[in-house]
Formats: sequence, structure tokens, C-alpha cells
Amino acid sequence: MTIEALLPLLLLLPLGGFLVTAFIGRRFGKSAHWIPVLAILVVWIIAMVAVANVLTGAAPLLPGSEDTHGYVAGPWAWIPAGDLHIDFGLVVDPLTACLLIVVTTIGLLVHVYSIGYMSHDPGYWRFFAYLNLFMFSMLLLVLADNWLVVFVAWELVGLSSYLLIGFWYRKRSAQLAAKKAFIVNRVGDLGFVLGIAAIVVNTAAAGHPTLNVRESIELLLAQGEANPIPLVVVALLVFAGAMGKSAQFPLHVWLPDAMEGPTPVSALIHAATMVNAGVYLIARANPLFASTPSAMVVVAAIGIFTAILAASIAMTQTDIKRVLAYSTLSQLGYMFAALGVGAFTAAIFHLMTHGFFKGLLFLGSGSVIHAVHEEQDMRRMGGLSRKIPITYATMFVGSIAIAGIPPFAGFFSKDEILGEAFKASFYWVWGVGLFVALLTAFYMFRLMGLTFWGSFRGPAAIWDKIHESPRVMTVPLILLAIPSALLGLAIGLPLGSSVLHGWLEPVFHHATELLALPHESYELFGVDGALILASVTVAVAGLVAAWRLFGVDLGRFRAPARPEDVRELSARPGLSFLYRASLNKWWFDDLNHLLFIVIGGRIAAAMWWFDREVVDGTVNAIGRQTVVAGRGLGRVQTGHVQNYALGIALGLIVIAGSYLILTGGPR
Amino acid sequence: MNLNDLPILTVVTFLPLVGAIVVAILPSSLTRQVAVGFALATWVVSLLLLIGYLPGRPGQQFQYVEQADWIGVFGIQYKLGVDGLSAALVVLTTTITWVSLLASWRPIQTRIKEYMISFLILEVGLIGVFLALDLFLFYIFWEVVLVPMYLIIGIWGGANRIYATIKFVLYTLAGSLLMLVAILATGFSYQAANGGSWVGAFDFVTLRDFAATTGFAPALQVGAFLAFFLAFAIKVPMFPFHTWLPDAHTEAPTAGSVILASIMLKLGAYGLMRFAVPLFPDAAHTFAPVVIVLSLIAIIYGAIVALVQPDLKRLVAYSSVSHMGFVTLGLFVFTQQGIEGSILQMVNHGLITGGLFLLVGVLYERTHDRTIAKMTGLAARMPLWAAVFGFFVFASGGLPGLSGFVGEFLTIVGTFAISPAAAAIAAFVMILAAGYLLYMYGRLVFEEVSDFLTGLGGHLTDMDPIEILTLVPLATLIVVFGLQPGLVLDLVRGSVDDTLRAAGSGAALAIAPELVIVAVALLVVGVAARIGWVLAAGRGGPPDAALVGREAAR
Amino acid sequence: MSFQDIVPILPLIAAVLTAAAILVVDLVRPGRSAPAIATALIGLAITAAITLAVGQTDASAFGGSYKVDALTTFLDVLFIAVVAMTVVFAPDYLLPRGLPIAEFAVVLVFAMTGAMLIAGSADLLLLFLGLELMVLPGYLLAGYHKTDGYSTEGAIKYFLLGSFSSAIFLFGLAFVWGLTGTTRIEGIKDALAAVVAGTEPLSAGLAMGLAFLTTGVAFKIAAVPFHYWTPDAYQGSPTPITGYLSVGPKVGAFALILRLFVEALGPLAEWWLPVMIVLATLTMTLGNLVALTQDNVKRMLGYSSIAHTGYMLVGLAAYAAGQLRGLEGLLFYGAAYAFMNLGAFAVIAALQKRAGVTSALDTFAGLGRREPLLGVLMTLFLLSLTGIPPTAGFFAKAYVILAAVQAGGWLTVLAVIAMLNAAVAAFYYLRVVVYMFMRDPASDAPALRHGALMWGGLAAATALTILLGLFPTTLLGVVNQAACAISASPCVAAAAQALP
Amino acid sequence: MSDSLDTYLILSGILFAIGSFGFLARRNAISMLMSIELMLNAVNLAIVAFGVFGAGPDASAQGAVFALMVMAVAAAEATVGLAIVIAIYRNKKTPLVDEYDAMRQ
Amino acid sequence: MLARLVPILLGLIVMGAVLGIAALMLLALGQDWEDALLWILAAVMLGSGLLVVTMRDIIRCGLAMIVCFLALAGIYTLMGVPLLGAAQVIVYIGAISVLILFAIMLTQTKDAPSRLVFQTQAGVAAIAAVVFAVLIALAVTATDWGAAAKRVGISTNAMSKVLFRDFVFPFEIVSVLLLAAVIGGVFLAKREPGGPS
Repeated sequence: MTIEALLPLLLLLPLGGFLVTAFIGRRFGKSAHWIPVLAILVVWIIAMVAVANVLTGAAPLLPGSEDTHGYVAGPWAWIPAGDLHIDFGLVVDPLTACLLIVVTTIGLLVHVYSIGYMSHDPGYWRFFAYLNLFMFSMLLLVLADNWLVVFVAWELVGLSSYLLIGFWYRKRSAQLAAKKAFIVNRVGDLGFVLGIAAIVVNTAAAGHPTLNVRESIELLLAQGEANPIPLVVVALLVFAGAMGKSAQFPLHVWLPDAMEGPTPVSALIHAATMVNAGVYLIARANPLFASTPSAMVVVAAIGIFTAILAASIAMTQTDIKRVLAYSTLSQLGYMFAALGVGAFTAAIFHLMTHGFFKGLLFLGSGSVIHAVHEEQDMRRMGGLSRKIPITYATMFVGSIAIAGIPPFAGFFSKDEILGEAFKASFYWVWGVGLFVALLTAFYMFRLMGLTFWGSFRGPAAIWDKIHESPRVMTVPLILLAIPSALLGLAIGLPLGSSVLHGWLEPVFHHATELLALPHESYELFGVDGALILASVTVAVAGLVAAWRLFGVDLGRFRAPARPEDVRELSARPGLSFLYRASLNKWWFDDLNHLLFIVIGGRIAAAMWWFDREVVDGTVNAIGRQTVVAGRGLGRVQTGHVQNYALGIALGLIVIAGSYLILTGGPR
Repeated sequence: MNLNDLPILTVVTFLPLVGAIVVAILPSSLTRQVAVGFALATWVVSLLLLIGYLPGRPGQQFQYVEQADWIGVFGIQYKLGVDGLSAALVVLTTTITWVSLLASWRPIQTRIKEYMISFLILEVGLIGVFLALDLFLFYIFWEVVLVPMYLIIGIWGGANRIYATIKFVLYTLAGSLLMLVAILATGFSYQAANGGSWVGAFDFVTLRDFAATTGFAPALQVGAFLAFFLAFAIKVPMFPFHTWLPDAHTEAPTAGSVILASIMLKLGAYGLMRFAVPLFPDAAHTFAPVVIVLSLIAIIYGAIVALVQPDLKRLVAYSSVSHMGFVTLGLFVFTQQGIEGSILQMVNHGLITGGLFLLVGVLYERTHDRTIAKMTGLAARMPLWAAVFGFFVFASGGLPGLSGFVGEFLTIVGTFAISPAAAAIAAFVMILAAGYLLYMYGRLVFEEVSDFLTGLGGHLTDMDPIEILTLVPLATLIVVFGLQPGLVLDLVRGSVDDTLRAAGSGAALAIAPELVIVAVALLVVGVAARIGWVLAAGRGGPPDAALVGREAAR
Repeated sequence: MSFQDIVPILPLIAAVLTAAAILVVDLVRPGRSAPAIATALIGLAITAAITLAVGQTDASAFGGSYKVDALTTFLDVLFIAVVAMTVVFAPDYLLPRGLPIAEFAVVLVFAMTGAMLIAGSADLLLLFLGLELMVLPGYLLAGYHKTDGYSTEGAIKYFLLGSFSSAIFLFGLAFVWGLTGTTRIEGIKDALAAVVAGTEPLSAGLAMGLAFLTTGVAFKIAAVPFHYWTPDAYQGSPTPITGYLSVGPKVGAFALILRLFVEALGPLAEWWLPVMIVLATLTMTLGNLVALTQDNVKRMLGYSSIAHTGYMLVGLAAYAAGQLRGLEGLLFYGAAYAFMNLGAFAVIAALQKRAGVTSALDTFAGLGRREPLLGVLMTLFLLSLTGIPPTAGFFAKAYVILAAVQAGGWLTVLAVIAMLNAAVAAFYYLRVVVYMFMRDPASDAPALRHGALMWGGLAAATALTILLGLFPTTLLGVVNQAACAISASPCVAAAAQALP
Repeated sequence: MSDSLDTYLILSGILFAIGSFGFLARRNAISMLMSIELMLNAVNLAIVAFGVFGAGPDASAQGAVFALMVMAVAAAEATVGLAIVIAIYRNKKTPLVDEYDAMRQ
Repeated sequence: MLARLVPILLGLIVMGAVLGIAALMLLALGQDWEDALLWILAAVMLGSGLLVVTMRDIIRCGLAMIVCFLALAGIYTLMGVPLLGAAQVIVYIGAISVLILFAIMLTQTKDAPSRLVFQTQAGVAAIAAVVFAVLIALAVTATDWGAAAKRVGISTNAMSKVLFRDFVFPFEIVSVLLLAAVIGGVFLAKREPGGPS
């Protein structure tokens, strides 16, 4: 039985799990999780086998490619629209393989974790059904070889995210957050769908309208200037889709609110997998972007700006999950920056590492929240390290990883991004990135400090009840901690020409050629070493600063957590504005409310008024006026016979006159 | 059996009429069963028709043509024929009809007999419109549709039903009467061009070929096209002529709304596609920009107005305006994808909006209220309803994998080829649609159960088997067409090619720019005058949006 | 005066004899309705038979002053049918109000004789006499319910204005006669043709005569602005008689127009065409608009009949503009209108069987429930009057419109106006439907029982209304023949033309 | 003078006008009736005049006969009219037509 | 009082004027008697016609109408159609006028004469009437009637020939017409036992 034959199972198993659970899951009660979890387990196994074969080159060469190994399944016909035939097939190439690792692994762990986390929820079966639906959509997204199918998955993950954010449907806030997430995503999708339409038009101009990713990109590049729609437009439109899904700058507002959903959801969808879809999309379309440098710059700029914006907000948030959400935004910003500077591999690298440690952190935070009885405000936590050591330990690993302290995973990926940016002479990206690294370390350890160090600030009654989460939750944490710690060492070495590079080279070489990046050798004791040093220093600096402010008693750095320091610090004139800005997320939510609720609402109301009074009003007015006219004419009928007679006489006179005129003139 | 032997089209058209007569004769106790029975029988026959048609004969159109001299003096014939487009719409009609008859099982409790009779006669008219190949015959069926609908809304409708139904009839009639003039003028000018012989003067095929080869005089084309267009645009309904729709939908009984949304609106689109464009290609090209602009306005405007509707049915009605905008848009860009998308959109809108109205009807049965604000938290009280409602809401929102998406996508692609800007505007509705749909869905289904619903207590039961049965076919088709749109597209390919060929044979006439300027100026002045008049009449300006804002999406 | 002279006028004689027979029967069995009705119907049947028989011979009598052609036969049969239906519908209304059938039938048959005379006369004097013979009984019938204020008021208004217009009409006749020196239609036509052939403008005297004649006929067909008598007379008259008045005299007056304007004054069409167009527009529009606000169904139908006059005038105008089809349309419309309108009035009459029931709109509230069959029939007739297919009214309208469109030019505008009017008309017709089906009955009085006579008549009207709409071909052939009989231009039989 | 057609026609025209004035202006139904008779006589005068001055064989005789017929018709009209007047007088108790306005609009 | 006189005075003035003109024509212009006679008759006819439509007392109106008809009969005779004049006298004065007088008797309420005689629209009516007259006069004078020379006197038998040969059918029709009128008239006029008295 070949792997190709198994590929469809990657989709069918979660889909089946979803359908079964959705229709009859309610009956299974507390054992509703079995079918979905098993489905994902099998998926994981299949995926791992496939990935192994693909990355080791054991898989056959992809059709129409001389160096890329992978599997294809299909294609199956979908939309036969005249000369435009939209089929969909599945392809596993190295890029997809990397994504599969993250998606299936974290997906599996989150499923297992949820068994414990959701055990008391009435909607247990529903939750697992949704999770499987999401897994189906996400796998479809990474496996599809056709723009439109990707878009389908794109929307489906949006749907499952909507359902999962709104999972606790009785909460108004959840409902609003879910709606917000979906609508904001739709903004990006608008761009994406137009981009797809543009691709159709362009390929049609090339004489062979197609939406197959590989073919279409080749056609577009071959046509170059001859494209009816300029490539930069296409690229930016596609990028708009990526921005929506990956919550980049103008469209970043939905992600923090998405934390209304259950924590496993946040871990899986809003940290590890779905939000990475944008990165994947652009990596997938790398030649397209590589051929339009201006678009690349936009990507880099938006990415790095999102990174610093989110980081600055994360500094002051007090909701543990929101902090993580903003840090996710920030890290995604890094990835886009990487893509923008042409460091595709680095972006994917960071995508993978971030997937693991951010998933870990979220699950950990879930464990924390679980422990302190659904409390999310860090100001009412503290000193938890003594109560929930496993969670603490694992989260500590995650924090170090994200802070970029070697040799943990985050260090390798982040450092590669910064290095590539520097060497691609995008100095501003590098500079900002470096600063963001500082902030990252700071807010992560602020989180750790407020949560685990110092003394408990919540109600004492809870303190006694706090206990470590069940094994079904802690085991996934541990399993995630391992890659968070070691993934970098595993695939990040040797520096410069890492294993990952080897894997992804066939996917990206076309783009790198197009970009014609200066590929000088890696100098550990030269520029690269300096860069490493720089990033490590700032990371440590941030760590220490956070430690000073929120730290524990340790030797001569004896300093209990002193929030008043924070208050006094943030009261400083220069800082106070920044502090408030950060606290209020730079007022973006208020801006959106003003634009779309107040002003937009007024516009809509005005239009409705226009519809009622002007459009419909005109219609009714015509009718009314007709009747009025009728009533007026009716008055002629006075009931007096002699008025009638006079009318007749006058009519006669008029007719006589007109006849005299008509017949009088000579013909 | 060989379908070509028996006059299957006549059968499928007039079987419901037989049903109506039988219902009229039989005692009232049997009414419902008999009516549904006949509807189902018609459905089966239409399926036979479809199956018989399917063996890939696209390209060459009009199967099963039945032809008989009717009013020989004018070459008016009784001529029926089916091509892919009409086949699809006929099956849609027969399906929706029995579905809505089932849906009326519980709601309609008074004067059942009259109700069923009206409904069956309505079906006759609808099917006839889709099958008629003689302009005169077409017009007759077209008008036949009016009366039963008038009764259905007017007798079994809501509180304000009489206003709604009279508005509906007068509005439609005003358009169609002008169309009659146009039809006669067309037939006559063919007769004049044909050496005074009336033979085939109203035969669609003859006229279309004539239009494709010789072509009608520009003056006639412009006049007749405008008349046809007015009639059809009112039916669709396109932007400035749409205001009868919300009223009619709101007041009509559930089944009435379903038929109205699923089939009636298609009459207009079908007419445009079948008659207006092929017969007057030059005029069609000349006015295409206008139609496109109107469609775009309808798409966006309908969605925006839907955003602030407090009434459930009104919201869906305005969403219909928005969706039907895609149909006209796709048709008048005259590209393959556009037209295919437009046809697909017709079918999908029929299924999806029909389903939405059914679900709203289910809710209304229990609450006797349609105010969105009053009802929240239905997920807790009617989980099954909530789930199905969600399905249709997302289908309506164009969720990929469900049928709604493909039509919209193809339309957008087809439009993009002509004008990216137009495509962008049309695609913008994705956001607005998500806005009003999720606003509706979120308010109804999520959050705590509202006091109003709690007050209903036991009345608020979940869907009963019949109601589920009505929704199953629609949902199934939505999924099937979403996964295999080819089922429809292959069926209608022939029609699409014909329309394209006909449209291709046309070229825009020269129009004096000053005419356009004058027209636009008049329009602007008129609207301004109206606004001024309204404001002067003290009927208040645009309302304060604060409330709306609170309701709308965050 | 010889046998050849007798044959063509046999139908008239039969009609008069019918009247006489009814009188005799009434003398034998005074006040008994059944015998009178029977006699009337039998007599009418005989008359019809004779008419059809005579219609085969294309004869003329009395030195060509009376001639029988296809038009004559068509109109005669139509008149007979109308009168027969009226007789059938009358009892339900008259008897409960203690009004005798016999006199009614007699006067009615005399009126019919007048109409038939118009249809056949080829002589100005005969035309005038036929007109008077048609309208004088009309005045009497209008006031037939003599103890009722409304009836007599309607009657006197109708009479005063009617005789006023007769005088005007006569004055016009005198002028035409004086100018042409003959009373024979043919002679007049030739004389006028000669005059028109000349290059100098037509004489002012002719213009005056034309004006007086136009006014006279416009009054008789109730064209605006000479329509004032219609609503009052219709509302006042006993319902069945209103039905007759709205059909018989109107079609008769159109027959007058055909004989006088189309035939005799045909050469002057160029001059009376514009006037007809204006009249048609005014008539349609005012009739429909005012009908919108009526709360009394009879009065509303009165205004609607004005509107229908307008539509028929469109046909006339189309003919004057050179389309024979216009004439056919006019005739077809007349027939269709006759049956659907009679049907509508029959339903009202049936409702008013219960004495004291008015024809106010409320009377119809909930009719659909109280007497569903009547409700459905009324709906059918109203739809036909609106012009909704597949009914006679629809095809008639379509036919007239087609003629107008074919004529082109201003006539196309007229066609559009006509159609807009039809849309307006739909409102007040459907308003009745609203009352019948969408309002609850004011009082739940028990349903009335109607005689077989009434049902039979209604059945006939219904059948004709539907059949003429679905299968108009036969009638089309007939009207084509009839139109050819008087068309100025050499006339191709359309039936032959249509064959592929 | 007396042998010119115009004289008689103008006479008849004036008489016609007088009659129509009476018809339009008098309130009494019977006065209106009389006015109508005047108008008919005016027409008769015209007819006879046309006959007498008309060309054609025995045109004058024709005219005379024409006039005779008109007289008869006038008589018939008078009969009908008076019958109606009496009938309505019974109902309304007044001969003044402008009080017959139960039906209007 | 004065108001009552106005119409009478009006009539007298017109008559005087016409008589004056007639005398003038006779004596000064020396035209023949026929013209004069015609003028006088015409004056009488028009004058009494005016009286018919203007006088207050309806009975006097009726009498004036008889005078009018008489004058017209005279004119007929003058035109050489004596038989028609006779018929005029018989039919109108003998039948119609009497009928009308009876009707007047039947329908006059005591207070009828004291009330307003003219419609409010009398003024407009007068104007309309004048316009009629003017229009007709203009049209008549503007038209060439192609009239032959005046032919005096038509023999009774010529007329009877015409009547009973060419116009026998109309003659019969008239009889039917009268019959119909009589039947209906009788029905309407006869008082119902139940009806209002």
C-alpha cells in the first residue's frame, strides 16, 4: 500500500471523525473523544511516515520537477467552468512536510490535552467535533495543490476558528470575538479571492487558465510584464489574505479577542497552526514574491511593524492568554519580516519552532488557568511554581526558547532571521528585530514572574485548592517541551547551512535565484558571530530587566516582586504615554469601533432610511399621487346634470375649433 | 419507456393543474395529501425529464420540443422546449414546490383547499415560464404566475399583507404590461421584415436566429430591450425596483416566501438570459454598463441595508437583493465564467434562501415574532434548529465547499476579466455578508436565552420530522452542488454557449453622450428633489445610528 | 317594396315580433315572469337563427338603404347574445323588487332592434332612427325601478343629456347631408372622396358637421369629456340593466361609428384621427384614475367602462392610421368586453337578489367564503377586465395594442399609455378581489340560492370569457370578415395570410 | 335674401343656440325639455332648408320627409322624457334638476 | 317686478328691431314681400324662442313655445313646403306642446315660480350659446354649399312618393319607435299601487 493511496486518509479521517461526532457524538457523553483522538493519531502516524520519506528523499520525484521529492494524489475534477477547469489534488513536498510535522504533532497533543481540559464541559463532544473539523481544514490547507482549494481550506479553518472561539456560546463576549475573528479574516480573504481571480485572468491570457499553484506561478513568471494584471498586484492581493489569517498589522485586532475560546483552541489554532497559514501561503508562492521586490518590502515592513507593535502591547497586558496572544502576533511579525527579506527557510524554521514553544506556552497557561480556577488575570496569581512544578518547568523551557536563549529552539530560528535580514542589508528590519527580541525576553519573563514567582496575590481560599493538572494534560506539556528545547539543535545545525536548508532548498531555490542574494559563506567568528552575540545580549538584558522588576529572592539580587516599581516606572513623563498606549493596545479597538460601528452604523442606517423614504417612498408616492389625481378628477362629477351639459357644450366648442383648424389649413 | 413519445413537457406543466382540479373536487379531508401527492408526481416527471435530457446533449439545445399552431393568424404557437437552463430551473421549481407544500403542513390551517389550489396553479405558471418557447405563450404564463401569488400573500399573509400583495402585483404588472407591448412590437417588426408573413413571428428560436443574423432595428432594440429589462429587473429585483420584495417577503406565509425567493426571482433572471440578451444583443451591449452598475449597487446596497434590519425576514429579503445582484452582474459581463456563475448563483440562491426562509418560518411558527432583538440563545432551546440554521447561514455567506461559493467565485472571476474594479466591489460583499449573517446568527443562536423565549416555555420545541424533511433535500443539494458544481455546469453549458454566442453577435450602439448626461442629471435632480420633499414633509432625516451601532457587529 | 326587400330585414321583423309576442303573453298571463322569459329567449333564439341564415346572403334592401354584410351579422348576433344574457340575469334582481319582467323584456328587445338597425343601415336617416330606437328604451330602462330615487335620477340625467347630444348629432347629420346632397352612405363616401381629392381646404361647414357628429357619437360611447352621464346612470339603474347599458348601447354606438365614421366619413379619416387619439387618451386616463377612488362597485365599473371605451378607441385610431387590424381589434374587444362585463354585473345582480343589498364595496367582503363560486367567477371577470391572461380581456387588449404598435408613430405612444392605464386599472379591480377574499364578511347572512337561469348565464359568460382568451382564432376570422366588409382599403383575409 | 340658404341656416343656428342656452341655464326639467324641442326644430329648419336648396332629384321632398321623421322622433322623445320627469317628480317632489344630485363624484 | 319685466322687454325689443328692419327693407330697399315676411316670422320665432328660455313662469314659456313653433310653420310654408308646415302645426302644437303643458300641470309645486329660474352657470351658458351661434354663422357663411337655385313648391304627391317609396322603411321604423316609447312611457308614468303618491 503506497503512501499516495494513504494521503486522502489525512483528510478523510478527521472529516469522518467530525461527521460522526457531530451527528451522534452527543450519545457518547464523556467518551466522545475516542473517535476524534484516534483519527488524529492515525493521521499523525501516516503524516510522519510520509514526512520522513519526503525529507529523506526516499519519496519519488514530484512530476515536472527534477530535484523535489514528494507525493501527489489526485487530481480530482471539481469545477469545470468552460475553459477553466479547477481540479484539486494533494501534494506533499518538503514545505508541506515541515508544516505537517507541526500541524499533526501539536494537533495530536492538543487533542489529548483537551481530554483533560474539557472534561467538565457539557459541550465535550461538540468540542472534539470542532477540533476534528479544524484538523481536516488545516490539513487540506497544507496539502492542497490548487489556489482555490487552498482558499476553501482557508475559509474552513476560519469557520472552525469561529465555532471554537464561540464555543462557550452563552458568553456574549465569546460570540462577539468569534464574529470579529471571522469578519476580520474575511477582509483578508477578499484580497485573496481577488488575487485568485487575477491569477485566472493572467493564466487565461497565457492561453491556459489554471489555478494549479505550481503551473500558474510558472505561467505568471514566464509571462512577466505581459500579464494583464501586474504581478506586484497579484502578490499584494495574496499577501492581503495572508495578513488576515496571520493577523498582521491592520488586521491583527481579532487575534487577542480570539482568546475567548478554550485554551487548547488558542494553543492549536491561534498559536501553532492556523495563524501560520499566511506564512505558509507566501512561502508556497515564494517565486511570485521573489519576482516582485516591492511586494517583498511591503511584506517585510508590515511584518516587522507588527512585531514591534504587538511586543509593545504585550509588555503591559495582565491577562495571561492575551500576553501570549500578542507575543504570537509579534513572532508572526518576525516570520513575515523573514519572508520579506527573502529568508524563506528562516521563516519556516521560526514557524516550526514557534509552533512548538508557543503551543507549549498556551497549554501551560491553560494548565495554570485550570489550577487557579479559570482565573486569567496575572495580577491575582504569583508563586505558583511551588504548586504546579511540571507546568512551571515546561513553561520555563518555552519562555527561554521564545526569548532566544541558546541553545533552545527559538534562538536558532530567531537568530537566523535577524542574521539573514542583516546580510540582505535590510538593516532597519534587523535593528527593529533586535529591539523586539529585547522586549520579547522582557514580557515573557514578566509573565513568568507574575505567574510563578513571588507570592500568591489571589484569594487565599483558592491557594489551598491549587493542584497540578492531571497527567493527560501534563504529558503533552512535557512532550512539547522536548522539541521546544531541542528542535533547534536538531535541524538548525550546522549554522548557515542547516539540515532544514537542505530540506527546503528545492522549494526555495527558484526564489533565491530570482532574488540573487549574496550568498557568502557563514563566518561564526565574523559578522555572524557578532550578530549572534548581539541578539543573545539583548535577550539576556530583557530577561534580567524582567527579573529585576518581577523577580524572586535570589542571593544578592534579593528583590521581591515589586509592582509599585512598575507603577513608578510607568509614571515617568516620557514613559507614561507609551505605557498608556501599550495598555490600551494603541487604541486600535477603539478606532475600529469608531469606524465600523459608529460611522459604519450611521451609514447603514442612513442607507436604510434612503431605501424607505426615497426609493420606496417614490414608489408609494407615485401610487398615492395617482389616487389623489383620480379624486381630483372625480370632482368634475358634480351630480348636477346641467354642469355635465355645459361640459359637453364646451367639449363641442373645443372639438369644433380644432376641426376648423385641422381642416382649415390647405393640404 | 421512450420519453420522446409522450409530451412530457405538457405533462410536467399541466399536471399540477390537474392536481388543482382534483383538489377542488375532492373533500377537504384529503386536500393536503392529494396536493403534496401531485407536487411529488410533478417532481418525479421533471426528474424523468432531466434524466432523459442528461445523456450529454449539451451544445444543441431545446429537447422535447412540442409545437402546435395556436393562434395561426399571428403564428402564435403552443411551443414548449427545454434546454439545460430550463431543465435545471424546472427541477428546482418542482422540488421547491413540494418542499414548500410540506412546509405549509402545520402553518396553514385556514382555507387549506384554496391554498393548495393556488399553489398548484402557481406551479403551472412557473414551470410554463421556464418551458415556453413562444414569446406570447411565455407572457401568458408570466402573468398566470401573478394571481395565485397575489392570493397566497393576500389571504394567508401577515398583518400588513394587503398592502404588500397589491404593491407586489401592481409593481410587477406595470413592468410586464410594457413587456407585452415590446413582445408585440418585436413580433410585428419580424413580420414586417419577413415580407408580412406572421409565421414564427413569436417563435423564440426564429426570432433569436433573426436577431443573430439580420438583427432588429436599433430603435426597436433599444425600446424593446428597455421594456423587457424593466419587467425582468422588477422581478429580479434589481436595485431601484426592489422595494416590493422586503414587503412581500415579510408578509407572505413561509411557503410563499420560499417560492418567492427560490423561484419567482429567478423568472426575471431567466427572462434576461433567455430573451432580453439574445433578442436584442446590440441594446444589451449598449446598456450592459448600466446594468452592471445597478447590479453592483444592488450587491453592496442590499448587504448594507440588511446589516441594520431588525426583522428577520426583511434581513433575508435584502440579502436576496444582494445575491441576485450577482446573477445580473454575471450575466451582463458576457464572459463564460460570468454567465456560468450567474446560473449557478440562481440555483444556489434558490436552495439557500429557500432554506433560510423555511427555517425562519419554523421559528415564526413557535414564536409568532420575527424581531431579531427579542430572540437570543436559541442554541440552548432549539439546538438542532440552531445547527441547521448555521449550515444555511454559512452557505448563504458563500462558505466554500457549499454551493453558494462557487457561483459567486465564478461570477467574480468572470467580472474580473472585464473590470477588476467591479469585481473588487462585488467581492466586497463577502465582508458585508459575513457581517449581517453573523450578526443575525450570533444574536439568535448565541448568548443567554432571552426572556421573550423563556416566556414561550414549552411552545419552543425543536424541529419536528416534517420540518426536517423539508430541509433535507435543500441541504443535500447545497452540499452536492458545492462539491460537484459540474452537475449544474455541464447541464447548462449548452445554454451558456448559446447566450454567449448571441451576446457576442452584438455590439454597443452609439449613444449621444449628452443623452447620458441628461439622464444622469435628471436622475440626480429627481433623487435630490425627493429627499428634499421628504425632509420638508418632516418625515425625519436618517435615524441616529447609536442603537444600530450597539446592535451591529463588534 | 318587394320580397327582396323583406329578406334582409327579416331579423328586425323577428325581433319586433318577439317583442310583440312577449306583450301578448303578458296579456294572457299578466305578471307571470316565467312565460315572458321563455317567450323572450325563444324569440331571441329564432331571431339569432334568422340572422345567421340571412347573414349568408350579402343582400341589401330598400334601394340600398339597408344592407346585410359580415359586420351586420356579427354585430346582430352580438346584440342578441347580450340581450339574451341580460334577460337571463334580470329576474334575480327585478323580481325581489316587484318589477315586472315583461315590459322590461319588451323594451329591451326594442332597444336591440334599434342596435341591429344601426348595424345594418346604409342610410343616414336610418342610422339616426336606429340610434334613437336604441337609446330611447335605454332611458326608460335606466328609470325602470321607478319608485327608486337613484334609478329615476340616473334615468333623467341620461335622458336629458342623451337627447341633448341627439340634437347635436342630428345637426351634424343635417350638415353632412346638406353638403353631400344624399343620405346614402355610399353616396356620401363618394362625394367626400371627391371633396378630399380637391386641393383646397375642406369647407368650414364640413368641419362643423364633423364636430357635431363627433360630439354626438363620443357622447353615446361615453368618451371623455362627454362621459358625464355614465357613472350616474350606471349607478342608478337596476343592476342587470346597468350591465346591459354598459354593453349594448356602447357597442351599438360603436356600430354607429363604424357605419358613419369608418364607412361614410372614411375619406376624412385623416382629420378625425388626431381627435380620436386625443379622445382615446383622455378617456382611458380619466376613466381609470377616477375609478380608483370609487367605493361603489357599479359606479366603479361605470368608470371602468369609460376606460374600456378608451381602449376600443385605440383600435379605431389604429384603423384610421391605416391598420385594418385596429378595426378587428375594436370588434374583438367589443365582444370580449360585452361578455366579461355582463358577467361581472351578473354577479352583482346575483348578490343583490336579497333586497336591500347595495352595490357598495363592503357588500363583497368575504364573498369568497360566503359564496365561493360567485367569488371565483367575479375574480375571473375582473381579471379579464384587467387584462390578465388567459382571458378574453387580455387577448382583446393585446390585439388592440398590436394594431396600435403596427400603426406606429403616435399610436405607439398611445399603446404605451394604454398599458400604463391597464396597470392603474389593476388596482381597483383587484381591490374588489381583496374585499372578496381577504376581508371577513360584515354579516354572516346565509348564502343565497340562485336559479338555474342565473347559473346558466354565468356559465355561458365564463365559458366565453375563457374560450375567447384561449382560442380566439375562430372569432378572429369572423371579425376579420366583418372588418373587411367596411374597410376602405382592399382587404386581405388575414386567415388566408396566416397559413404557412 | 329669402332665397339664400345661408339665411335659413343662420336662423336655425341662432335658434339652436337659444335652445342650448335654455337647456344649459334653466333649472326646471320641463323647461329643459322645451329647450330640446327648440333645438330639434332648429335642426329641422336646417334640414328643410338644405332640402329646398339642395341639388339632386326631389331633394326638397327628401328634406321634408327627413324633417317629418325628426318630428316623430321628437314626439317619441317628448313622451319618454315626460314619463321620466313624472316618475322622478314622484320620487323627489321637485321638478328642479339641480336638486337631483344624490349621485356624484 | 322689474326683474319679471326684463325678459318681456327683451323679447319686445328684438321683435321691434326685426320689424323695423323688415319695414325698412320693404320701403327703403324695395325688396319683395317674401323677404319681409320671412324677417317678421323669423323675428317672431327667435323672439318667442328667447322668451321660452328666459321667462319665469313656465306656463307662459310653454305658450311662447307654441308661438315659436307657429312661426316656424310659417317659415316652412314660405319655403314652399306647406305640408310640412301643417305637420308642424299638428305634431308640435297639437301633440307635443299639449303634452308638455299637461306635464307642467302635473309637476308644478305651488312655490315653483317664486324660486330661482336660472342655473348659477347661466352666464357661462349664455356665452357658450353665443359662441355656438357665432361658430355656426361663420361656418355657414364661409361655406360654399353648391346650392342650386331656389325651387318653389314641392307637390304633395312627389313628397308622398318619396315617403312611401324611398322612405317606407324608415317610416315603419318610426312606428316601432313610437310604439316602444309609448309602452315604456306608460309603464313609467303609471302610478304604482305601492309606490309613492
